[in-house]
Amino acid sequence: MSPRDPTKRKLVTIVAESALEGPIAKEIKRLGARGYTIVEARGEGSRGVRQGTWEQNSNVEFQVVCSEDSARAIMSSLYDQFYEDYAMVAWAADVEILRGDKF
Amino acid sequence: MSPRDPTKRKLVTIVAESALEGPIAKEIKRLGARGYTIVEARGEGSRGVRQGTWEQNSNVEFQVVCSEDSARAIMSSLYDQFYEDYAMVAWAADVEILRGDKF
Amino acid sequence: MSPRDPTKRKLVTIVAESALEGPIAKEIKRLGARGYTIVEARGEGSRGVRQGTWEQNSNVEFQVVCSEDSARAIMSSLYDQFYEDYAMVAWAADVEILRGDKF
Amino acid sequence: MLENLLDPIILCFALGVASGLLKSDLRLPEALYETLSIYLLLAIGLKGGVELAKSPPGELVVPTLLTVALGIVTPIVAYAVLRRLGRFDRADAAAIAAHYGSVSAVTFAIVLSYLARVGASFEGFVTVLLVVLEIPAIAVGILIARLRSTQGPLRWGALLHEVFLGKSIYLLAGGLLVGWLAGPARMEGISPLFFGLFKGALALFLLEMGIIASQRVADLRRTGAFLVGFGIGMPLVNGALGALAGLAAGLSPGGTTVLATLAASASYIAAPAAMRIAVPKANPTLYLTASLGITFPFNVILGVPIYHWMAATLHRMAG
Amino acid sequence: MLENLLDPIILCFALGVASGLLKSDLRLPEALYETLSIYLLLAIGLKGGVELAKSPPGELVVPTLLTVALGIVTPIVAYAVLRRLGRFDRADAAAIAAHYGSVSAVTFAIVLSYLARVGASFEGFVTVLLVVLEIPAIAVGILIARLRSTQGPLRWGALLHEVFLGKSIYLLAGGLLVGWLAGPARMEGISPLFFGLFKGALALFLLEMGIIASQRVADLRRTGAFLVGFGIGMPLVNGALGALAGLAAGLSPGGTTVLATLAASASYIAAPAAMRIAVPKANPTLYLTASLGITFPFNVILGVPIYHWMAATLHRMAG
Amino acid sequence: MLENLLDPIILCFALGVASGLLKSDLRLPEALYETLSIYLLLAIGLKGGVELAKSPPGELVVPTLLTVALGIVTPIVAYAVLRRLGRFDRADAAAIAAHYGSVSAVTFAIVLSYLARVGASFEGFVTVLLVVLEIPAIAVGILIARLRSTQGPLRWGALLHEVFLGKSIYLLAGGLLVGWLAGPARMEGISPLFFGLFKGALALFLLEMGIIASQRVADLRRTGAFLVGFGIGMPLVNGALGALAGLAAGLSPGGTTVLATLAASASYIAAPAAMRIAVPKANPTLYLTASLGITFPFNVILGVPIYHWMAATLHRMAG
Ligand SMILES: Nc1ncnc2c1ncn2[C@@H]1O[C@H](COP(=O)(O)O)[C@@H](O)[C@H]1O
Ligand SMILES: Nc1ncnc2c1ncn2[C@@H]1O[C@H](COP(=O)(O)O)[C@@H](O)[C@H]1O
Ligand SMILES: Nc1ncnc2c1ncn2[C@@H]1O[C@H](COP(=O)(O)O)[C@@H](O)[C@H]1O
Ligand code: NA
Ligand code: NA
Ligand code: NA
Repeated sequence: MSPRDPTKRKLVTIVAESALEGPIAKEIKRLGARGYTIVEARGEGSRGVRQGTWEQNSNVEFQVVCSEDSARAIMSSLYDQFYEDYAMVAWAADVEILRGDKF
Repeated sequence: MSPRDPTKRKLVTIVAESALEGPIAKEIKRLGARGYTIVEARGEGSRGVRQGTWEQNSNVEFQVVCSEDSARAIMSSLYDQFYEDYAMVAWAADVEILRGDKF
Repeated sequence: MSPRDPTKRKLVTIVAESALEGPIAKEIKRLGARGYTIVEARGEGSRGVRQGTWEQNSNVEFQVVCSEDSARAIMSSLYDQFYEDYAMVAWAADVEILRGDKF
Repeated sequence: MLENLLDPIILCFALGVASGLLKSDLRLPEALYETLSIYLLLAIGLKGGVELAKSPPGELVVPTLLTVALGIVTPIVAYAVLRRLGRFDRADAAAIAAHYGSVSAVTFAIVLSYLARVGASFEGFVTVLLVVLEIPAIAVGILIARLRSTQGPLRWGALLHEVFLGKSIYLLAGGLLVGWLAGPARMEGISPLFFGLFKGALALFLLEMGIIASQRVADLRRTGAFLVGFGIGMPLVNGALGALAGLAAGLSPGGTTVLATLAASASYIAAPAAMRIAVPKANPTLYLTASLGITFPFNVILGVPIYHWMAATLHRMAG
Repeated sequence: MLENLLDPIILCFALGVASGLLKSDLRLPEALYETLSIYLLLAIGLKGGVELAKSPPGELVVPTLLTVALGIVTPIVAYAVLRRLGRFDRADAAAIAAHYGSVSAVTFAIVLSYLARVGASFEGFVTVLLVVLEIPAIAVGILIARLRSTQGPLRWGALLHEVFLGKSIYLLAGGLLVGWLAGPARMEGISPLFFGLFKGALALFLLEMGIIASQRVADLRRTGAFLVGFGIGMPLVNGALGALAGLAAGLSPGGTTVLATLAASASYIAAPAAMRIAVPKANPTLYLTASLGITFPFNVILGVPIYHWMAATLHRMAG
Repeated sequence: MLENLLDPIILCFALGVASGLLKSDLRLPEALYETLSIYLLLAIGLKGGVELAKSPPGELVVPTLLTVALGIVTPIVAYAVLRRLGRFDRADAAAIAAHYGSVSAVTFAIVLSYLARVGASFEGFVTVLLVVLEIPAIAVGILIARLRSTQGPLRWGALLHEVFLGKSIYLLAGGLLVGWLAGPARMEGISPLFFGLFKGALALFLLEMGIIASQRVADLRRTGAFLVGFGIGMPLVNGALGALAGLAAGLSPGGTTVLATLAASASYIAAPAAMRIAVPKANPTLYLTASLGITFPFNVILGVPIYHWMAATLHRMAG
């Protein structure tokens, strides 16, 4: 397959409280993703409003493009480790990339 | 259905001028979404460049994972109320989640 | 078609080092997109960790809703121009919009 | 005049404008803009509160009433001009009028620093007039825009909230209260930050405002020649009305200059925030371009000395 | 008391609380919060280092040992109270206890400025006590939470790293070292920023803390009456223990007041960061509401004068 | 030397480096980094402008010409060394050479504060030399990289724009102009912010630069031993060339020290920004690691006293 053919991957998006930034990054890489992108976020969910005014109420959003297997592994591992005790949500979507070997 | 089976939901993304942050958040929750995530944004569109240098030219981006019905309702309600007078765009995509009862 | 029928478009997401912000914005518009949204980002990838602590290690994330043709053109043009020399990744996804004439 | 142009605060504004026009890649972080505007509003309030503590409260009554009157009259005049001569629609005219009836706290800071430089004294309670003049015009503008409007009932509660609890009035009035309660002696510990650095912070803020104003210049072509004329003519008219009100209120020449400048200044923090929500049909490009792209630079560079001259002349004529 | 309430620093805190409760749209950028907290921690450290350079090291031994003892005893007392009387589960009780055993650097800054205002002197090495008291309670809290826990082995390395290299301790201890190495003369160039502006920056930070604290007030109903009582009673008990320790350590009345306030204060930077990772089952709403929503305002407004009175009374009784 | 190490500015840099190496969770917000760099560049310019106003313009001619010559010669020397001895490819060698030919404004600020500490005077116009030396090396680096390159025509317009209107030169040159136009008396109002706080802000910025530099240390293994040697040897050579140029230009020993330090310093704001766009094939890890990870710390800790010694020795030799 030429490197320029569009290839299918998964995009996993995780929104979590900032305290989890380190552990999530480590877990993502352990489970086979080659990279991730982080943006600062705030929001609201089942654990109330998180206004992003100081370190204890701000979120980070991870975006990870990876294989379907990694996506599945990342979602369930994060779910198992953090979902019960921390503010966190995650979702996955289908995406196309140009360079299959990159992700 | 086990809570760990992947479930289909919609992800609605709304980019709008910062002044709409309060009204949009209220509307999203009124129409059935259980949460939302906000990130600071800037950009360009039909109403010109919005550089994000001060309060009058910065945007916010909302991401809302919700049911298909809520997604439809949120998109058309925001469209009806704000599209004509404000800098705003919105789009929707399919996503999978692990915990169906959460969204 | 009524302006309220959902219409299919592509969402192209590009994460690149901040130095490329100007060139990417220009290219996006040249290739037919009517707008874009930018958020500040950091992350990790094949070129190492980019912590976002100063101008030389911060990223920007572009989100562009556009036609399938534009999406294809944007992805390959950016790929050709920047991929080899710069920290950059891109992916595309299907989205629905309400106002077809807007994008 | 040249003296005014060589003030480093004004030069920093020019540096910002040039940066924008030359498309320099200088970009101030939004957090710095927000921090500076919070700092300046709070510092203006605190300083005003300390001065207020020294004024007998009775002296405030007449100037305050006349300032409220100014805040009602000037937006009505502006609205009439914009509708009749400018042919703007109701929403645009009302929103622009609200901006010109309201005030700019930064222009206020600049007239105070101007008066300090030329050695003119003024009443300690002028900051109260700043706060008082900020509000009524916004309410008048909204009322005009909503009269016979089809937009559904006006939610006054939400609006009063928006105006009184907007960051601008909240910080000015809150600072005023804190400064007044604490009084001069207790403020000493915090004065190096809030008073000592004030002019420097103003210079930095004007650098930023210059960049923002320059981005508006590109819109001038679209908004048309009338708005340019309005952006210079209206402050002159309002400045004259303010100078008359100051004279009538028994203010000193310095205090009269301050009131004239307040009347002449156009809001760019409180009014845009309120108008965007209360008068959505009004086009922000129009009011921001007029207020920030034309009137603000005009006032800062030429207007303040003119209002000082107006005040001095009126006082001389009045004997 | 009234004198304390009229300090502009306290008034700014009130302004922040009011802003939150009235839902004003005043929002300070997160970058400003972070910058101010980094600045304050570093400045406290630097100032302490300069003072430390003047103290003979021997004088430090006894106060330091007694401070460590305080840092072990107070969280154990707090834990017992929370479990027995408050019926909190182990994780919540341990995490809250860690907060009350540890310290708040901002409360420390406020007691120093209070003592300066009332003209009471204190030992130059008190900042060392601040740093020393910050850590043990966090370790004790974690130990208690993990005893007989099913959570798997505790990774002590990671935890010690988290605590000692957390921003709060790193900046305080680092500043202490820099100030001590450089000494008073070499610090002069940087003192306008780090010392001259300190009180003003504290006022601005308290405006922000007021907004954040007010957001916690909404949680009070959910967290219950016991926590309110605990948030006021515990600092009084800890303050008394701290005052006794100060007396026993041979500190001056001023130094005793500082140690009492340190013991009475509850952490909201180092402890929440460490607890969130080390005791995930503990609910942050509980410890943040108690520490920031109740104890911090109580200490800042009423507590400091009370601890000063405790210290003075003990010293008088001890002759 | 020890005296230099105990300067709190240098100690703050060490604190930042240690924070990075120990993986402390101290993180300064990017907005603070940007604000400090804008503030420092503008303040350096303003200060230089005020001093410039006191110098007779004629005195500037020879030093300016020799500084331009330095800006052309030093990158060519550096390029030759990197190609011949270092075996770097054309793009990398040219980009690194541009960094070493250009200057670091922070290193400039540090040499001025060093000279003030040791009581050596220098010419008022040295800031002009800083601005003059920043540009030519960048142009030379780009020219070398593009000679016989297959990359298509060089868009000079865009490049000149990038260099002259980059934030670094724009703020330095703009500040110089503002300070010069306003003159000492009118600057007084803004001097508490721009001059009074300067050293403290520099300390805070160096804390941040320490963190950033420490992140580069990890790259040292990958970039190799040659680059470490280059990062120490090249500034010594350039410092000697700068000292000779200063002597030839008739500068005082203090002014000669400044020019030597400028020549020895490597850019990390203007050059990386320009190189990333103009020489995309050059690997940023190489030039950032050399400039920030090696040369900056070397200059700040050891280099400045060495250049001072070079200048003094040359002046003594020259009689
Ligand atoms: N339905 C949702 N859509 C998008 N983001 C969400 C949603 N629910 C929660 N979030 C984000 O995830 C964070 C944690 O969620 P929670 O644990 O439900 O409080 C929130 O602060 C939001 O930023
Ligand atoms: N095609 C697009 N793709 C992504 N974002 C867009 C697009 N068009 C507009 N936006 C965003 O939406 C904001 C408002 O758009 P507009 O109302 O078209 O000016 C812009 O400032 C952009 O941030
Ligand atoms: N697999 C990935 N998923 C999401 N973002 C990525 C991924 N790989 C790289 N990135 C982002 O793209 C930037 C440049 O990537 P790279 O060129 O691979 O170093 C990184 O700093 C990340 O922000
Ligand atoms: Na006005
Ligand atoms: Na305590
Ligand atoms: Na150089």
